[in-house]
Order: sequence, then structure tokens, then C-alpha cells
Amino acid sequence: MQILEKSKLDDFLQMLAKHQPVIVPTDVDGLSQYAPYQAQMTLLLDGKPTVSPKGIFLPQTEAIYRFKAQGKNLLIAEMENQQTPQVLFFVRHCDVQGIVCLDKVFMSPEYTDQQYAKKREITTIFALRCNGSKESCFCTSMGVDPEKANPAAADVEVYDLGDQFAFEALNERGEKVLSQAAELLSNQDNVILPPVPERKLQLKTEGLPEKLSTTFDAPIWNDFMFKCLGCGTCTYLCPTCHCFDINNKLRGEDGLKLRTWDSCMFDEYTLMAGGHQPRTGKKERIRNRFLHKLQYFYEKHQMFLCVGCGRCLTKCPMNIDISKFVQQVMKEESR
Amino acid sequence: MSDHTEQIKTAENGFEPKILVFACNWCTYAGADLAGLSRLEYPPNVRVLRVPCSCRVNPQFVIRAFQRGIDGVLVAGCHPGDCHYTTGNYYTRRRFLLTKRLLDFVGIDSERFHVRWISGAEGPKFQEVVTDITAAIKAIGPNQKLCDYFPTETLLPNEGGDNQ
Amino acid sequence: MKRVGVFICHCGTNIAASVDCAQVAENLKGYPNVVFSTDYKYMCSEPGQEMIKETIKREKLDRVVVASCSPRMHEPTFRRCIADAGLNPYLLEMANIREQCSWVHPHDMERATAKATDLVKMAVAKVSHDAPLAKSFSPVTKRALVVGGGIAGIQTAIDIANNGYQVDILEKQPSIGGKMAQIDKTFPTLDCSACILTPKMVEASSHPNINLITYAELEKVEGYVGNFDVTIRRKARSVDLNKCTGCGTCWGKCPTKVDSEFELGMTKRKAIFTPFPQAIPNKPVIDREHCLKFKTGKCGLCQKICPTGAIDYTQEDELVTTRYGAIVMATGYELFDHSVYGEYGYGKYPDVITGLHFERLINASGPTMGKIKRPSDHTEPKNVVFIKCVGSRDETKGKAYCSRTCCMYTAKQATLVREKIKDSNVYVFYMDVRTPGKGYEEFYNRTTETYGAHYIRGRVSKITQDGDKLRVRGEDTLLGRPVEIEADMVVLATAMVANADAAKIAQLVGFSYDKDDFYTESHPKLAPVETHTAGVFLAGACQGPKDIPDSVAQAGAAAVKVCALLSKDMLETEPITSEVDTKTCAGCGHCVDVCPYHAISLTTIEERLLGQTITRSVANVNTSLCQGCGACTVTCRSSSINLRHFTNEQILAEVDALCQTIQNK
Amino acid sequence: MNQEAIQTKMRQRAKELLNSGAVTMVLGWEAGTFWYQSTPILIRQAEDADKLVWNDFCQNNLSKYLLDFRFTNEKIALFLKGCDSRAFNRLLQDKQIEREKTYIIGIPCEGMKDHRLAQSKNEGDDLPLAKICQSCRYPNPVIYDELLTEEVTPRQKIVDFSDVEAIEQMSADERYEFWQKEHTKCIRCYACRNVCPACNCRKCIFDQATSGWNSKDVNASENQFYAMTRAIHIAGRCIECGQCEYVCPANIPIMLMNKKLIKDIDLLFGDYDAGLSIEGQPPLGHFEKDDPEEFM
Repeated sequence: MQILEKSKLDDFLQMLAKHQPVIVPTDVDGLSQYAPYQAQMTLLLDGKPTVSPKGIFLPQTEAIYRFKAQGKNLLIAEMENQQTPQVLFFVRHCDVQGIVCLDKVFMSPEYTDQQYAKKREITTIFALRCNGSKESCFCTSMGVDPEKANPAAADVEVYDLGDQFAFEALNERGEKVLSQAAELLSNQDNVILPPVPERKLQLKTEGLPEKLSTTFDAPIWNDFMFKCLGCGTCTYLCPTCHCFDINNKLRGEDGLKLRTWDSCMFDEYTLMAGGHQPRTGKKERIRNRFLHKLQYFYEKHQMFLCVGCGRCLTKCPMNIDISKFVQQVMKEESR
Repeated sequence: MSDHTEQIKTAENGFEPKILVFACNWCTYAGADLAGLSRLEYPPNVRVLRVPCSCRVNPQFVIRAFQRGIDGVLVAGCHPGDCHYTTGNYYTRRRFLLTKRLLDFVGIDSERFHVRWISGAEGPKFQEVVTDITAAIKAIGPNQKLCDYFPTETLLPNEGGDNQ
Repeated sequence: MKRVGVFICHCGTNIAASVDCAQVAENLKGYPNVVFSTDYKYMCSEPGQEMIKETIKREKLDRVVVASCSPRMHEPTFRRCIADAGLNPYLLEMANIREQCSWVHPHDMERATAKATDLVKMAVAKVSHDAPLAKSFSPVTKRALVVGGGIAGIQTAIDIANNGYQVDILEKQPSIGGKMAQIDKTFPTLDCSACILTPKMVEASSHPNINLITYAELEKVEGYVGNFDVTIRRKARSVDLNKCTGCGTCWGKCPTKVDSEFELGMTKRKAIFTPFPQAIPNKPVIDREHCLKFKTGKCGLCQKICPTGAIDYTQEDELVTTRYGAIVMATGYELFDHSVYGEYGYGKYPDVITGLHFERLINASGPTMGKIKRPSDHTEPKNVVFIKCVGSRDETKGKAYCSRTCCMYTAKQATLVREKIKDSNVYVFYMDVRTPGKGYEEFYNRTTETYGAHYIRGRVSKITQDGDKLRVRGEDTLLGRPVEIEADMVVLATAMVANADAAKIAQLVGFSYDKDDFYTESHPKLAPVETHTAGVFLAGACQGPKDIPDSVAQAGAAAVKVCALLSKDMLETEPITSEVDTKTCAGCGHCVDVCPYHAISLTTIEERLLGQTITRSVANVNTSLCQGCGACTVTCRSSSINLRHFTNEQILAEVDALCQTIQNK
Repeated sequence: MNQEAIQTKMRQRAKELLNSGAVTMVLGWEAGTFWYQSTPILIRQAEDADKLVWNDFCQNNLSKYLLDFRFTNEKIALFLKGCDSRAFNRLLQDKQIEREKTYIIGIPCEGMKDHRLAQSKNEGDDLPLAKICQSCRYPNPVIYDELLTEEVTPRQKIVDFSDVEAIEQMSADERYEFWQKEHTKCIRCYACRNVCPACNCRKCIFDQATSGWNSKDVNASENQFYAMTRAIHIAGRCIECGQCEYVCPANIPIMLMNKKLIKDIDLLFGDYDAGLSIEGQPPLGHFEKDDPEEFM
């Protein structure tokens, strides 16, 4: 492992920033999120930013292609992709797992989303091993290992040793980035890692997808749907929610085809062209969201589409709590 | 009159703003027509958008125009009491008294948004108002605020349409 | 994808001289939805219209943009044109590149052309969102209301009535007749005003189709063309018109004397009175302000002596609502208050009088039995000075406009002075002499030549009282020297001005008026008796200063318009009205509150929701009442109420079309 | 009366109302996942009434939930604080709910605590009042069927516009930069709209992408269009509950813009506090012929 004194963190990031843009968790105008690193920036090292790193790979608004309509002529052209390599820093294991979830969707064997794949390709991810559990964290219940980042997404694992950080490259790409600041790093074997704090919130999830497959018409949904405002806070802050809409941005003859985030909690999400609304209310929407996360996705990919980051627990204006839901389902089933 | 001609000639700093005028059909649009009938010259920066009544103008139209990069907006209708629809402009007045202040509050320069009462008989006033507004906006330069820029580097070349 | 055709008109050189029309047409080629674009010398000409029609067919156009003059000018023309070619007439938009472009930017062709291009693009954007619209129909109430019972109102009513329609005359005063009843003789024929008016008054009162409502005022007007619901306040007359025979016993005995309004205070009338002997109805009213019975509770003499028991002190104002198909405004005028003129003595010199005073002085039934006598000492004046343009053609203290009748009535009055007082001298101070009327110039020439009135071109700078004489100082601008005249009497030709309550009444009925409070005609040349409000017409001096022949002519014109309207059983209504999307309407009712025509109401609809039937409230527009102002659209936060032909989508498209060229810079 | 006593009475009244059949549902608050959260609850069974809580974090405005029951004929009892009761009037004035179908138990409110600050504290720590509660002028319900406790003294008599004035004193460019920063944060989750009692459209224009008013393109310009449009839509109708700011995950000072409009409405058209009564029309729903004339 390579050791960096915490006091040298700023130098380290500056050195990296000479080679490529570096993205770090920080507070921007009162909202914690991942943002381009600038010298002397205050980084958010305990806890997760409110906004997950999902937008780095799946931006809230992204142009897919451009076009021009003149008379009967329609010209279509790809976006000029000028993206260069970048480094994404201090991604929690839950959020790393979130990126793995997105990979399942956008880089599946059947179809690869070029723009998503490109962003994944150019981004080196530094995971940060858990150094403090919040009361809303339940990652372990959702198959996330706080000890070890999912190597399918993480390139470097970072360990918080108190006064030092230890870096462990998980692959060649990670090594390459670390080498850019080799002079600040010292090699050390047998690093003693502090224990990962215990999750306060632990859910029983064994057999959950199977149990859920019988709940479609169960009364439990009524308890959860009642409170829902129908806003998009949960879906937009969620590191794994990945629904999008396709829109045009038009200026006379010129246009851009945009991909924008969408939320299954919005009425318009399932609204059909003729005005039919198959998902009629809050209940149907919440049910779809929870079942997608805990049953449908699991059935397809053998992993939950929830990483237990706890953002929705604390940020839902009405405190709709997916962990409570899981507990209740498991409890009711065992009754 | 000679003042206005002077202004048209002298403001030549190169920047030619585009100004949108929402004009009610019965008073201001008629006033603008009268300015034409009377051959009252004014700068060619203004474009009139005809609405039945100034009360048809939704403040959201104004914000939209700024989003699309307009340099200035004028909403104009009949004088209070003279509305063709009796009360329309009283609502216009309330709505835009607030809108003007809200635009100001979010940092839009106050020169960029105006409301005026211009009757069908006030061709000269139409000339004067649009001339003054044009001059004032020329002085403060192009509008950058609220703009939802369309990335121009993504524009495709104009190849002309086969339209006939 | 729409198929829009764009037609750019040169209007001869009116547009082409400062806008490169061919370039504009070229610029539009390839613009979204445009499939055809051309320019032509005169679009509104027969060949121009033919070209549009042919192109519609050949190019299968589904919408048309004409860039030419103001749509206020030719929109109906081109709507008809495209309708002839089989398109819905509302699939037309016009870009105003003449009044609002070429004529105002004559010296910068490049930028005028760029502006014209923008205006056409905006029109294309709008037309692309136009939907075909169809007119709807509403029934017509075959009864007219004429507001004002002067000569204009009387003539209008008679003409309408003679066409077989019911008509009510609403008069504020106790009698119809108006100002004309006060005038002595009429120019240029010098026939007696009363002699020609009185028969008209009688005809109006006895006509089976005319109903007089005197001593009454407008209270409220609701509804719309074909169906106005007018509430009239019938003021308490204190006299039962059904019982009263007009015998006159009451006003003979009434102890209270009040200045006569009709005689301009030069004689007295009683507290129970008819305004003048030929009044119609010739039945009295009690002036409650002065009547002893109402002031002190004592007296009651008239009630005691009335042979028919017609006096009723307990009468109250009565509100009556009637439905009319059309309204004619014939509310007349007032005279300018010359007391603002210090140089004429602020109205304080008794022998400086107005033209109307003079009419009463010279009238055989007036306070002096037709003898011209000075108000101060009742002597016959020998030197009489007339001053014209008092309050008119004076932007600082009076009105900017020419009052139009003063030149002629002054000439008439000068003639009459010379005729009645053989040894008199008459001086007329004038700025110009305007005599545009049949026989007017000849009349004026007679005044100066035959009757020897001295016309002095110039303004009077000062009148001073000097003993029992008035010293009139001025300047003869033709001779370039000061003049001073020792006058016995000065007559001011005060301007005709709008009634003090003209604006209030216009607002009440709902039509527009100009800066001088005269009522605004729909078009100064082509629609001189219409207002912008459908079904409301104008007659007489409420529209602007007018003499009797013009008022009568206008009355006839207004009557024809009314008859044309009342002759229809159903009325076409403009389809540019609001419409509600009930799917999104939440029924909050905010639009209901702002509609000036009470055209929007909440109604209940039934709907299926999750397998059950629910009812909910939504807004509903009465398209006959809706005039298409759009006030409702802005109150609707969810944009559930939209204005046809001026939809949110259309206005946004226009804004975007205009701004697009900015961002592409 | 202390919180615990109020809570006891709350549960008792809920039970009584349900047991007597006076209502079939009771809307109140229950304990949330964490100590600084309370969350709405719908109670149908009297035995569930013991789940009801009254503590420092019962921020959620229950009035708006009535919209979900528009098409049922059941009678609903609900607990309303001062601000919630103004929201109730807002919905009544907008004809979205029926008074007869509700039974209002008013709670004079001492103010809720700052839940954001609470997240970095421990249970039992001292906490200031939530920002919106510090300037509360109407802690007592303005419409109710019964009051749970004695009325409390309002903390403020006049609106404190100092935050608005601070922005007004900036230069136009500074103001623009301020709002640009704030609105760049917006993720357009629409929580502020969905919680707002004045935002009670059946279908918001921001949920009608095809209407042309807006796009799902999330950028500072579109976000500002959203923010300004919402501010205009609720101008004269905002009941100052501050729920918009309370729910905003991006910490945008939404009330600042609402308060600016309240300030200007007071100044231009006379003092008006929305939701105090359902009489008359909101300031933008009518006019006076002698309104201030600034456009000659």
C-alpha cells in the first residue's frame, strides 16, 4: 500500500489535477456533491455528499446528438465528444456499488450505452473505505462490503488511517493515476487497518426478493404510499435510480436531442401519448420503485438496486423509509 | 422628432439589441400603426408581438424571452380605464408591478423590462418609448442573464433546404 | 410538418423602398414548416390574391403567412382570400412589415430587411400552431336602446322604429329634446330650431315602436352584442305619469322658485316643473333638492291641488333591467367652461355671455321674448363682439381640437344681431373661418357682405369692465395693429366638449373613449358610428363636435347599423375565445373572478376514476359572452384555460422564433 | 401545556372521534425513523391512535393530504398548527377541499425545531427554532372546530423582511449571481411544489413537458424559470408555512423569493396575509382602479 500524510492531501490532489480533472466530494453553495477539485478546497471526508456520484456518468441533462431540419432535409450528427480522462475521488463503497448497478443497465451484454461507457472508461474511481457509519446506513444489508470496494467499479481503494491515507491500486488504471504523485507516497506493507464501524441499521434481507414476489396486492403498500408527496427527491438523490427521458431542445431549425433524468415518482413518467395513465397513483408508483429496487432488479442481476446509502431515509420530506419497509415485509412474512 | 433621429444616428457602438414588444391589439398596436402612418422613425430594434389585450401577456412569456436571449422586453397596452375589454389592463398593471420587481430581485437590469400605456392615438409616444428603451439598452449592452444558451458550437452548417 | 406558404408584399414601393422583399422571401425558404415563399408587388390586388389561391392549391398549402400592411387593415381581405381557396380563414397570419417596418425605418434597408425577416418568422411560428376555427351563433334580442334623447338620439330611434324594431330612448333629463331645444335658429337656413325639432319629439313620443324613458340613468350593462342586459335607474319623479295630464296647475301654485337650467339661469322655474313649455313628456317632476315638502316636510300644496292625484312623494328610484340587442350612444356634449380664461373675465362679467346664452336671449320664447338685451341692465346692446375658438384650438387652457360648429353659429348670431338691431355694430374675432358645409361659405359671405359684420383676424388679449361698457383689446393680425373696441356685450363661441360623465358611462357600457373623453369610433373613416364593442354604436356629438345635419346623418347611419344587426335572428360570434382543458382544470375558479364579461362559470362534470364515477368542478366558457381578451389565461397556473388563436403555445413559438436569431449569432 | 400533555390529549381526542364514528380517519404525526423526524400518519383504528406524537419536529403540513381524499365522502379529522390552518384556508379558497368533510383540531404551536441542524447533533441537545418558526406571526390556528390547548402568544407581530432587504441592497449583478448559485443547485425534484398548499393544480405546467412552457433540461436558466414561475403562481397566495424550504434537498432559500413578493404586495396593494380567511380574492385576482401607477 502507498501511504499519504493527510496534511499532504492538497498537494497530492493538485499534482493529480495537473494530469487530468479531479472530482471530489465537497460543499458547493450549501449543497454537498461531487465537484471539480480546486486548490485549498474543503473536502467532505466524513459521510457522503447529498448528491451521489451518479451524475458523473449519467448527467441529469446530456445531449445525445444534434440535428438541423431545413425544409424536408434533416441533418443528424453525433455530439463532438471531447471528454478527457478524469479522476473521481472518495467514493463510498455504497456509491461504488451504485455505479456497478448502473453498469448492469448501461453496459449490459445486450447493449452498451456509448456515452455512459465512455464516461466510465475515462474515469478512474478512488473508493473510500468506510470510516464512520451514519445511523441511516444499511449497506451491509444490501450486499455491500464496507471493508472492500466492489472491484468491478473501484480502481483504487483508499483507507483512512487517521493521520494518513493508504492507497491500494486495484488495477492498472489505478496504479497509473497513483504514479502521477508517486513522490508524495511512501510504500508500506502490513498496514494495520482500523476496524470498520458496525452498521447500526441491519436488516434481514435473505429471501427478500422471493417474499416480495407475493406482495403485489398486499395491504402494506397503503401504509407507505399515504405519506408520499410524489416528488423526485428519492430518485434524484439515489445513486442507483437511472430512469431517463428523451427530449428535444429546439431553436428554430437547430435542435439537440437530450437525455434527462426522469423519476418514476412523477405522474408524467408513465403517461401515454393518448392520455392513458397505467400507473394511476402514489401506491402504484411507490410499489414499482420498491419492487424494482428489491425484486425485479435482483431477479435479473442477482443484486439489489438499493445500496443502503440511506439518502432517501433522511432526505425524503415525509420520511418514507425503505428500510422500514424491508423490515415490515420480513416481519409480516414470518408471522 | 429631430431628437429621435439624432438618437438613431448616434448610438453606433456596434451593439444592436433586439427588443420584444407585447402590444395590445386595440391601443398600442394601433399606436404603432399610427406611428407608421405618420412616418415617425424609430430604431429597427423592436419587434412587435400582437396580443388581444395586455392582460393576455403572461409574465412567463417575459421570462421566456430573457431565457432565449432577448435584450429587452416592453409590455404595452391601453391606458387604465381605456381597455377595450374594460378591465384587462388593470390586471396587467397588478401582474407586472410585481413581475417587474421580481425580475429586479433576481438581478435583471431594470432597463431591460418596461411596461407602458400607449393609446391608439399615441403614435409619437410609441416612437418615443421604443427609441428611449433602445438607447438605454444599447448603453448597457447585450443581455447575458437568465439565458438558456443553445451551445452554438453544436450547430450544423446551413446547407439550405430543398423546400420547393 | 405543416405546409406554410409565405407571401411578401411590396405594397408598390411602400414596403419595397426600404425592405428588400425578395431577400425576405429568400430568407424564409427552408425555415421550419415553410414550403413556399415568394414576393409580389401588390398582394391585396386581384392578381395578388389569385396567386395566393393558386399557390394554396398547387403547393397544397395548409396555412398562409402574408407579410404586408397592418392586419388591422387587410386581415379580413386575406382571410376571405384563403377561405376562397378552401382553407379555414383562421389559418392565416399577417406580418406587419409596412406600418411597423418599412414606413418607420426608411433609411436602413439592411436592418429593416432583417426586422421584416424576424416578423415573418414570428408569423410562421404562430401560423404553424393555428387551428381551424369556426364561428358560433347566438340569438338576437330585437330591441334597441338609445342612450340620450337629443336630436341624434331622437333621429336614431325614429329611424330604427320605422324599420319595425322596438326601441327605447333613455334620457337623463325630465324631457327629451337636448341642446337643440335650446337653440333659436339653425344655420345656414335660419329656420326655427324648435319648429323642426318639436315634430320629431312628438313623433318619437307617439311612435308605437318607441318607448321613452326620461329622468333615468344607466346603472349597469351586462351581456354582449345581441343580448345586452341593461339596468336603468328610473329616478323618482314624484309624479305618477299615468295619472298626470300635464295640466300645469301644480307648477302654477308651487311656491318655490329655482334658477331655470333650460334658460341658463336667466329666469326661474318652480320646484315642480317641466324644463320647457314643449317638453315631452309634458309632465312635471319634483326637484327634491329644492322642494319644500322634501326639505322641510311642510307644504304639499301640489298634492292638494292636483286634480288627478298624480303627485306621489313616496316614489323611489326604480331599477329596471331590460334586454336589448343593440345600444346606441347619443349622449351629446357640454359647453366648455370659459371661466378658466382670465382675459375674458373668468366668467364674472355679466355681459360676457356664451353662444348658448345668446340663443336663449334671441329666442322668442326665451327670457327676453326674443329681444336682445344685455343681462346686466336689460338694455339693447349696440356694439356686440363675438370671440371664436374659446376653449378650442388651445392646448394650454382648453382643447386642442377644432370645435367645428362655432364658425357657423357665430356667423348666424352675428347675422341675427344685425338683423334685429339695425344700428348695431358687430365685430367677430377669429383665428380662421372654417365653413366646410353645403351653403356655409355663402352664409358666411352674406354675414360679412350683406349684414356687414366686421371680421377681425386675431385673438382678444383682454376684456375689461369700464363702467357699463366692456373694453375689448386685441390685435388685428392682418393689419398688424392693436384694436380696442368699446362693446356692450361680448359673446364667446365656447367649444363643444364631452360630458363630464362621458368616460364613466363609457366604462359602464364597456367601450373606449379618447383623451378628450369623446367616444372612439371603431375606424375613423370606415366605421365612424361603430365602437370597438360589438353592438354599441355612436350618434351625434358624443363622438366629437358636430352640427345638427351631421348629427342627424350619423343618427341615420347608426340606425342602419342597428337594423342590420336586429334583422338577424342569430348572430355569428368570433371564434377567438377561451377554451378549457377539463382534464387539467382544477376548478379553482380564479379565472371566473377576472372575466370582465362573466363568460366563465364553474360547472360539474362526471368522470371515471379508478373504477368509480366521481364528480368534480371545472371552468366552463360561454363562447357567446367571451370576447377573447385572455385575462383568464394568465390567472390559470396550470394553463388549463387557453385563448384560441392566441394560445400559450403560439405566443411562446413567436417569442422563440424572434429570439432564435439572437442565439444563432 | 407541555408537549407530552398535548400528545396525550391528541391521542385521546383521536380515539374519541374514531370511536364515536364522528370521523373515519384521523391525520396526525407519528415518530419518524430518527429522533429528528416525525412523519404523517393516517389512522383508521382507534387502537392505532397511540402512534400519534407531538414533538419538536411535527413540521409536515397535513392540510395538503386532504387533496388525496377529494373524491371520498369520508369525514376526516386532522391536527393543524397555525400555518397548517392557513394552508387549509388556502385550499378552501381554491375550492379544492370541502369544509364539511373535515374536522379540524387546532394546535396552538410553540414552534418546531431546526431539523437540519439536528442531524449533526444528538438527541436532547439544545436546538434553535426552525427559521420559519422564528418569524411566525400566526402560531394559533385561524380555522378549527376545536383547540387542543390555550392559544399562545405570537413570536412576531410584523413580518421580518430583513433577509429580503439584504438581497435588495445588492447590485443587480450581485443579486443575479446569488440566485444563479442557488438555482444551479436545484435538482428539479419538485418537492417544494408538491408540498406547497398553494400549488394545488391538478396538473402543474411543469408536469406537461409538451405544453412548451418548460423542458426537463436541468440548467440554471430552466431552474430559474421554474423558481420564478412558481413564485409568481403563488404570489398573494403563499401562506408562509415555509414547507418549500423545509423539504428542499438542495437547501435553496425558496421562501426568500416568496417573501419578496409578499413584501411587494403589501407595499403596492396593501397588507395582505393569505389564508387568514377565505373571503375576497387574492391580490392578483382583483384590482383597484387607483392601484399604484408606475407605467406611464
